[in-house]
Amino acid sequence: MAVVKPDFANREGLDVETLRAMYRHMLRSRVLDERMWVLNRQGRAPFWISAMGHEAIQVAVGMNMDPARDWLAPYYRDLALTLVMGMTPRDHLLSALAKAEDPNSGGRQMPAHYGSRTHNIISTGSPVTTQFLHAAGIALAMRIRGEDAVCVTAIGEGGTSGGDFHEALNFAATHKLGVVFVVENNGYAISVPLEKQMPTPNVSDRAVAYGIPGVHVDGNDAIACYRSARDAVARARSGAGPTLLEAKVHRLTSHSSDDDQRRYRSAEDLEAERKQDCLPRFRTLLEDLEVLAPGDYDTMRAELVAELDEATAYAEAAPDPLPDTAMRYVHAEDA
Amino acid sequence: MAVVKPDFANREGLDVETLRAMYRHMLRSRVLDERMWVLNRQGRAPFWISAMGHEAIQVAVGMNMDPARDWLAPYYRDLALTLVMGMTPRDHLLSALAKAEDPNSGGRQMPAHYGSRTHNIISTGSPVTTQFLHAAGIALAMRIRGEDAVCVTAIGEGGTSGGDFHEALNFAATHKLGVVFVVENNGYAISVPLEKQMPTPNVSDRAVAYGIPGVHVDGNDAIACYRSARDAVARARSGAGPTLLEAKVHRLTSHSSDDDQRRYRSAEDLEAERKQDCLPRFRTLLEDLEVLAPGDYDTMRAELVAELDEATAYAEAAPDPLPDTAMRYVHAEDA
Amino acid sequence: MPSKTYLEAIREGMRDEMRRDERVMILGEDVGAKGGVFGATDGLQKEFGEWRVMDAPLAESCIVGVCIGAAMNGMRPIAEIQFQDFIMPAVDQIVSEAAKMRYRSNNDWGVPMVVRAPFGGGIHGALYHSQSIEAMFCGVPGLKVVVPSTPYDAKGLLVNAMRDPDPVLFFEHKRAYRSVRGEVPDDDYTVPLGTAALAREGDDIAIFTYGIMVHTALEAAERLAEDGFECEVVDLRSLRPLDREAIVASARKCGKVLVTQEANLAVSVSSEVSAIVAEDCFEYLDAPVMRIGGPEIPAMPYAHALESFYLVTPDKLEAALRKLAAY
Amino acid sequence: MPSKTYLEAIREGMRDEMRRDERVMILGEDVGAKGGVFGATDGLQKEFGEWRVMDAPLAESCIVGVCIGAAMNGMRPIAEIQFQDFIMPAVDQIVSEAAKMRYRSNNDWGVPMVVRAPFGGGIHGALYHSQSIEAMFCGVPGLKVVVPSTPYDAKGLLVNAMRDPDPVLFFEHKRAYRSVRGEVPDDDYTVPLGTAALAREGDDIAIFTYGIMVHTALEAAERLAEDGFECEVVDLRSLRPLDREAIVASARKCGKVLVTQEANLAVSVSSEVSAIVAEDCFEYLDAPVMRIGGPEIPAMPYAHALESFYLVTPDKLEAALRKLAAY
Ligand SMILES: Cc1ncc(C[n+]2csc(CCOP(=O)(O)OP(=O)(O)O)c2C)c(N)n1
Ligand SMILES: Cc1ncc(C[n+]2csc(CCOP(=O)(O)OP(=O)(O)O)c2C)c(N)n1
Ligand SMILES: [Mg+2]
Ligand SMILES: [Mg+2]
Repeated sequence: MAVVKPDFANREGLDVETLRAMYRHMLRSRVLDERMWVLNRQGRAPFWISAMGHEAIQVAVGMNMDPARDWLAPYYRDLALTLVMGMTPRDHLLSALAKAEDPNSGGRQMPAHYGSRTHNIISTGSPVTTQFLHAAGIALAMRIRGEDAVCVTAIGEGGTSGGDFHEALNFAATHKLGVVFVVENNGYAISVPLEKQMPTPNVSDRAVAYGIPGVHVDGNDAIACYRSARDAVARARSGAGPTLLEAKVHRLTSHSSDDDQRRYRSAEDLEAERKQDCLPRFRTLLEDLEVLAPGDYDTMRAELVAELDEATAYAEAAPDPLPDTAMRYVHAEDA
Repeated sequence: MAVVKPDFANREGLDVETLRAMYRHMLRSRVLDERMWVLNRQGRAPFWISAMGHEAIQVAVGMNMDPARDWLAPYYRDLALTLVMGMTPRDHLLSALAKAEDPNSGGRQMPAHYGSRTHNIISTGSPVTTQFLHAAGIALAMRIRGEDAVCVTAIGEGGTSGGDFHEALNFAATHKLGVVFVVENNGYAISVPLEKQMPTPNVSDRAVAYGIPGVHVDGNDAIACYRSARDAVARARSGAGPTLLEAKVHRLTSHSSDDDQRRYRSAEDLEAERKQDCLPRFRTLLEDLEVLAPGDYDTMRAELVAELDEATAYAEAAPDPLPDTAMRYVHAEDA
Repeated sequence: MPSKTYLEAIREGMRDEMRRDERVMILGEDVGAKGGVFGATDGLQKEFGEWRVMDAPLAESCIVGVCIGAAMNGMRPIAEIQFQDFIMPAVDQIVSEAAKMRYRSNNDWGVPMVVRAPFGGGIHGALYHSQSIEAMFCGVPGLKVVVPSTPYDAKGLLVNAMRDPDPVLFFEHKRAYRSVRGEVPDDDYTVPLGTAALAREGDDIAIFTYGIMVHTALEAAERLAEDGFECEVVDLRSLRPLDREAIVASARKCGKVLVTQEANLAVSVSSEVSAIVAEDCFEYLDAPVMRIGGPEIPAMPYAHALESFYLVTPDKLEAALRKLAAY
Repeated sequence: MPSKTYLEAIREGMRDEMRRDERVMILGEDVGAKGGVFGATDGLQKEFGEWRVMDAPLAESCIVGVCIGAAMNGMRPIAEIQFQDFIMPAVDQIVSEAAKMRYRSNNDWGVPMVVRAPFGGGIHGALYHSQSIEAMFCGVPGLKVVVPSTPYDAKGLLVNAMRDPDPVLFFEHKRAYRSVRGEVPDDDYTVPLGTAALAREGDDIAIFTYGIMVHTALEAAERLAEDGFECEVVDLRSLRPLDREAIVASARKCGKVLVTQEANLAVSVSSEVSAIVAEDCFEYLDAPVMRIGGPEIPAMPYAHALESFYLVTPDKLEAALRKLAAY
């Protein structure tokens, strides 16, 4: 197997295993994501909302977390991040097909509304921004108990316009809580472009308001993402407080399967963004670095597709929820 | 009558009339405020919430506004500001005594909940921070109609923790609306000190988040207040957009007549702040500058007290609201 | 009269009023180039420009709060909330500010603003794109709450809402947008706020309902008519204020009452209608007042089987009506 | 048993549970050095430190949202909202998040959190320090809503609320804080959520009410007793879920029903109680269900004459009861 060129390895502190794992996580998310769109077009999954274009930052953040003690308060684009935390394609296919066994919500929520107690991933609803305050509360509990754990939360730049964004950063910074606030800035809130959402180009500029580090990074550059995620998580773990970490990403699909972005974006724009896709770019880098040998990609993809086929078959065969289970779990039932 | 020393006049662009008017406005607010406390202690006014210590910034801002076209979305400490805009001690005494004729609310709201359509002062409720969004909306209407008017809004530093603060600044800055966001930072939200509210000492630092000027000024220095208010209002009027203007002030009283700040603040602190009171400081300056001649102060105060006595007598004689008028004006009645 | 969808009627109502009244403007997420997620504002930004049809940041308190300020300064804003489920962050601005502005200022100030939002389920929208949370506002003095069931009413009520000097919440059933058609005059007309409408006359059982459930109720009523039971279907239309007179008149006439809605029942519009009937029709009633609505679960789930479980269908209504008829 | 005020009982409930359970913490404005604006948390920060009794920034969504997160990560937080009127900015966190967390996660997650807030008027608090807006939450599945009327219940219900695995809204009538006294055991006891209590037995008229109005109702009932009419006074205590069984039992027993509350009536707890009675007691009723509550105005004004106009007094209740008795 290849070794990372020493200058690169030394500079970035990344070994072959880590680099391959990163790429594998990204690719695993991508092939799953592609499958979801296929199922959607086939009419088998009524809804999908994609992570395509956001994978690098998500994987970078996830790989710097310790799934055993760290927590995640994700948003609906965090497919790759949930996979790094330990969820599986099968989990999400069960959700896409709204099966009883779906660990996210038992088929109650739309797909891409992630959650798993086993993996310290809190349940995500649809209202945006609320999770930022939950993350502060999760980190507060860690702080009260004196744990060196970290809570990561993520959001689109659109969600940062909501009041809870401010309230969460203010609270977490005031008490130096161990939160990493990740903003996946793809320049659009559905159809509303950045310049109609906010007056400055960088969400990370707002860190000044809270006296915390604000970092923005090219979300198509997996290595840069990894570096900044590592710093932010380390800072949170050390007790120094939160970081506002913004990745400039592209939304390589329409907002969701209900949207058609060609209505409000030019073909050139979309084409230009597609060319900057973080996956091929990272693959090229790893091939240049000889971390991926010729043929590695095909093998890796084939493995992932095989896993996916199995998961799809499993999910399709799984039973639907029974109608009257709709009445369950409004409150705890063992009380 | 005295003239302002030329170096001062030139530097600050302030003439005698302006300086005297400033001081008179401040004093008028202060004597009214003192009267309110007397009425409260006498059991004649069940509630009061004071502007003492906040007068300089309020008067500075108000004097730079044009009451004929500019608008105000105040908060409950803006007694002096409402007086500069044209409201009178009588108006507020009618409110303190909850009289039918009270132009603020007809005795419906607590005292210090200001409002007057005649003076472009929108009605203030108790929930803090909401007015920041109203100010943005008022300025949006001005912008749509192409008016060169300005909307000023004010808040305590406590209120800046709420989500509406962020949403308002973000919206106003995005659209370069003509708003001046004034923060009267007295270091306390009732009993909660600044360091438990926010991670940085200056609210004005948050301007960076919105790409607008953020200014903080010594709220006990009337001249500095005037200067920064002038700039902020001019900027708003020019179409360049909002300013975040923070004045560091002292709350020279308990939060309200229902509070006793000796429970949570040291006597030394309170004493130290009292010594920096903006009124005596400004009076000393004006006497040094010979803008106030010996005796001027006494005359001015006597005039203001006479006005106040008349207003008090008027308000006390005014009729209470009739019980069943409580049913009126839930909706417009002439529809 | 030309036939139009519920959605077209709403769009036309806004467009026509914006042509007539320069003060009308729209602020909401995706209302511009995209024309709204349901297309309600399609084409309006093109016609009226970016200042009168403004894409808002993703912040509902901002949308409503800014509209309140604009309304106080001479505009007639429409705040579009993308889904009724997402109105929650704006509750403070709606309930504490808009609803109380006139009252607290003793008539000095008013907030002539319309808040539009699509609600209701049956479209696989799951927990947060299917709710019917109107009850939350129907108990709030200072607000008017309107839910049209037909394209005619949708346009006529919306135009009136835009002309109202006070805040009006205008809730549109999203399943009706494209599925409900009806005749809508091209020209200016209004439908009065605060009044119910008789969707069907009958004298055996009075059904009170609103929104798309009016159509469900009509369908169930037809089934009973086959067996000679004539249901009166009252389309409440205005949920605040309720048209007490119309409710009492139909309840007294029929002597039997079914109140139905898509929302869960506890402390809801159905409760109030029931309470009104209990207060004012005691001597006329031949059976207990019956209510049929959503179950007491947080919201409508995504999985088809669960969503169906939630919804009030013509079958469920028919069964309830037959029970009442037999009482 | 020692006699304590309603306020003391609440404070003691929190203190005792904090001693027993390290996970219990309080987050709210001014709860620290000041001990809360009403003194409910007086002394608690001193005993439990700044991390377990935390002064919050002035941001209610933050208070509740942070408590939700802390609850999901093993704490048992109490969110104190300074006045119920100021709960509005937290409605999204309460209704969209806390109330739906268990359901949406299919029982994977829960939010064991108590939200405490003082409500009600008669203390010259004017429009925004006097409201009774509990109805807004009583229709929301996933929430429990509790309003104690006695010191005994206040402590017993609060302790139970803190031990509940799901979110509980705990509303305290601020006029009761110092004016209502009663016996409160020093030791650990609980009062079950979800149950009503019989505050007075009778069989002529059933009065359903809650909070401080229980005392008003008792006073009116005594006046009627002088003339031989025995009112049953049912203290609802739990507004969600309502104790349907207890309501139906008392209504059937008495045959005449008065529902009363301080809040305005439309789409409120009174509506639901009335609807329950109309549904389940039809054959037992001897008179229309009567409701007495606040008028349909945005809130209680400040001026004494206007505030008095708003409030439901023993006199108003007595008059209504006499009407019912004579029916
Ligand atoms: C409070 C709230 N309002 C509106 C919506 C509807 N909505 C869902 S996603 C979205 C856009 C989000 O944009 P952004 O935060 O930038 O995330 P992205 O989808 O671009 O990753 C909107 C408006 C919502 N989910 N929640
Ligand atoms: C939304 C809301 N929450 C709580 C309150 C209660 N309250 C009134 S004033 C106040 C403190 C305000 O502090 P700050 O904004 O700093 O203004 P200051 O009184 O110091 O001038 C609080 C907590 C309120 N009015 N509104
Ligand atoms: Mg985006
Ligand atoms: Mg302050």
